[in-house]
Amino acid sequence: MIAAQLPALQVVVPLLGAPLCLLARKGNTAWALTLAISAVALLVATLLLGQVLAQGSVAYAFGGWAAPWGIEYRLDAVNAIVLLIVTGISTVVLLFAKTSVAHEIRPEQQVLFYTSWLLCLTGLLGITITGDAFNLFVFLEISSLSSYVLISLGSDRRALTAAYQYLIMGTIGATFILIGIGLLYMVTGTLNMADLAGRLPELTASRTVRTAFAFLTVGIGLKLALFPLHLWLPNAYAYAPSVVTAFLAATATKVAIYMLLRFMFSVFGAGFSFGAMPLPTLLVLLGAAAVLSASTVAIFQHNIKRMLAYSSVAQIGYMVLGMSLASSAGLTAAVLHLFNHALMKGGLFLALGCIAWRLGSVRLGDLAGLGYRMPWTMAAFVAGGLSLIGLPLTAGFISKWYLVLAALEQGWWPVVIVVVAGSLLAVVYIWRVIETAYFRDRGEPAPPVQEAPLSMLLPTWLLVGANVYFGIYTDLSVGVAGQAARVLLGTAP
Amino acid sequence: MRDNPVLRVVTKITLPLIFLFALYVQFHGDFGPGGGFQAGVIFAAGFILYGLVFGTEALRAAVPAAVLRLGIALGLMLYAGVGVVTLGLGGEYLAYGTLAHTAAHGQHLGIFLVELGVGVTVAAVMVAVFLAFAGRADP
Amino acid sequence: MSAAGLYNYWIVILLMMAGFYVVISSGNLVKKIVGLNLFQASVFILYISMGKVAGGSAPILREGVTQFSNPLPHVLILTAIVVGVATTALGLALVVRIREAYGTAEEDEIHQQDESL
Amino acid sequence: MLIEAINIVLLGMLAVTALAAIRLHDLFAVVMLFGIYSLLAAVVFVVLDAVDVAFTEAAVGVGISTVLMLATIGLAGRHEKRPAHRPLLPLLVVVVTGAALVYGTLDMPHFGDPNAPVHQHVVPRYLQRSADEIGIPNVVTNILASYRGYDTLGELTVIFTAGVGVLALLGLRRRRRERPGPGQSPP
Repeated sequence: MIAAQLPALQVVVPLLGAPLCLLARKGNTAWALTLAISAVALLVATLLLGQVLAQGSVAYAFGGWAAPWGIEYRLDAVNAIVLLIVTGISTVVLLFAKTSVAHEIRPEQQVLFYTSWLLCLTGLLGITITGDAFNLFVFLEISSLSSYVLISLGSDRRALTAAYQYLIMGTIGATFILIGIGLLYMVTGTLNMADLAGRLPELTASRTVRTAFAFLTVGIGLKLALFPLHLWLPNAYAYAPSVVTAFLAATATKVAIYMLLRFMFSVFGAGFSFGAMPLPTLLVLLGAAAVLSASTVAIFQHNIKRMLAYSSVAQIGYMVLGMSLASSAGLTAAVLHLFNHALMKGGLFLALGCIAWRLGSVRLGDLAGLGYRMPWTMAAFVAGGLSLIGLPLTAGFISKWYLVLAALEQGWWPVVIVVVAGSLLAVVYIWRVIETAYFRDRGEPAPPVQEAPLSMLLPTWLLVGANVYFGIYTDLSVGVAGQAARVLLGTAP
Repeated sequence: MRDNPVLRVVTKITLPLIFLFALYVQFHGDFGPGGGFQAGVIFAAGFILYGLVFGTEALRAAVPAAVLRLGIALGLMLYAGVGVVTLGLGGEYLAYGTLAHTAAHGQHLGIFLVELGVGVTVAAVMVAVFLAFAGRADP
Repeated sequence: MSAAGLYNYWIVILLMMAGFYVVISSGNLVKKIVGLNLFQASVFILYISMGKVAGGSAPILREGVTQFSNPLPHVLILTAIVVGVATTALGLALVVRIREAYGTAEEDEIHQQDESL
Repeated sequence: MLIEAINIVLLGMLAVTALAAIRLHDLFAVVMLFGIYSLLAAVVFVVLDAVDVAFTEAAVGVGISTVLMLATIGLAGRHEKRPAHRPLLPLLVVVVTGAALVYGTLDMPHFGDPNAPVHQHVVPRYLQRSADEIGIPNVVTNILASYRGYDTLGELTVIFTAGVGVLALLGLRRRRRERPGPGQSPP
């Protein structure tokens, strides 16, 4: 009986956890509760992925009202994998969070911090699992508002301006999405995504549908930080508390990519998005521009968190490039990179969290000689960095390899060149960190710095280790990504 | 404003009326416009009026921070909890029909409870937001 | 023929764009939030306009009324209004904190202070 | 026909209010204009048969939002600095966005058309069967609390989030002096 209710529990458990958490008196109680709830959500996501792989798709009707009259949750391989990423990253980062949050967040704010965390988790899961366009908007706002709060709790005052800037851009994006959904509703009379997908094909000539398409693309592009709409992201990631950066970098943009995939392929259909509209050209140009420009800017950053934030904008570019191919291979690469990038950026930002905890700084200059004083932390950073570059035997290699193959399949040579150039630029910015940490003396006598505690190192290495694992054993990740690509193209249920 | 006796007396008379009106809006949404959200806002308006006339310190004393937090959490828990109860009774989440012998009764009861949850959380959040902004104003 | 039926929507678009313009052109943090509210309130009018049925009445079932306006956009907009005010409250709280930390609520002055570090 | 005429007049008044808000630099006046704008919008909602929405817009737009904005300008200053030059890029963005929307209207069903798709597919069931299935005369309440009750749970969660966020940012107690200066995270 429980098995049939899992889709609802996936979102309701963290949703109910939030008010419970607010009633906690101490930060540590709130942390334990949040971790437990996140772990339950991870378990549910795992079971759901099993259900999806066994039976193709799973639907759930809230209130017992059949879609399209009621709100429906609908799962397939595409969102099941995203649910697993979001809950998995949340749980691992929370393991890390206790020590880091106790250091970075004032005691009286810790309970509110963890409550916001659960809300953000609720929102991200709700966006991913829903089959109703308006319900997506509501949960989008839950995740957005809570992430503004999480970012604003960073200890630098620039965290406040970063959160404000994100709030303005995010609300413009959400309003554009609201306009797009309204226009779709206007011409179809429904809000259910599957129902929309059934009714839109006969309306491809409608100018209202085309406008809705444009508004949804721009709105989601803002949330996604798709070049050139990415300007809010570097500051938000640079000044947020360490664990928030790790969590959001590994999940929020992934969920936005998922939204784009869902609307472009499932709702509008590949035939419309990539036939009637000039989307492939647009996406390939924006994706390439994102990879090249953001990677170049990353080289010139002195704050490593900011450097990795620009790198995230570039990585989004790779996913968009894969999407723009609109082929089975291209979509497999996009979904695969979505999964792998969550692992690398999660691991890298956690390693930075260790450094911030010990040094109180993540500026490049302060890292001189750190490779010998925090060997495990820096080794984790290097391993994550190699995956980001795309060296063989790491997860990053696998997704780039699939992306290159997909581009070659269609003879898109320029895309291959962009991928290679982006990887070389990544070598440069990761090398700057390695060089400073291992080959540069501080000059002055270094203050004694100890290695980070095990409670922080273990979660970091868990994610870094996953990069290596999924770089060698690719059956699971490639299998699910391939299945997701077939679902998106409509060749599998 | 706080030293004006007329204002204080008028406020004391008006407050019960405001709360009564809030209750009316809360439970009358079935027939006319209104419901939990609007009722919560009106309820909060009553408290805010009290705070404006008698001072925010008086309002803080009347509604301590712990009570506000409890209210904020409780309303949402009531709404989400109704769904959990319907799950336990063998229905889908928020399938109110399972709450009573007949589906229609269950629907009425469910809607009554969730609207109540909305009212409580909205009122508590509004008062908390008012106090939070007011707390910054006093030097 | 087409102009008469769409005239309403065009004014609503003008309203939406006026709000949008305030958001992206103003340098004052409070005014940007006001702009967001104008923008969103106008989107609400767009939704409610599409729900209107000529000759219909408010969707409250009662004797002798058979033609109702569409209640679904009303429900959606009720939700959207609440989401909007939540965003506004949070945005304004951020403005208060920014003003306390920087002593100003003007975007360019904040930018200058951060640049000069 | 009368309704349409009233609606056009109201929309015209809204347009004047919005344009005035763009031009003014006294934030107190801008906020007051926003209050008027919300009030006019609420009237439009009544004219368009959305009484619940009108009630809420009046309570939120004229009430909560306006009060919060006034409180904020009380704390953050009421005068907007005049921009050195008229920004051209925002104007361009707005014109392009508006043009896209006008393009989108060209295939829209006409205002008030009872045969528009919005009135055909999902909604008839709410109007015809909610009396039996739920039994509350206000169809908006039926949809809000039951058919789409899960959306409303989400909406309440958004309010909850805002409450948590404001508490985290401002706190409930009186202000303590804190970290006026810039700087990296504390050691």
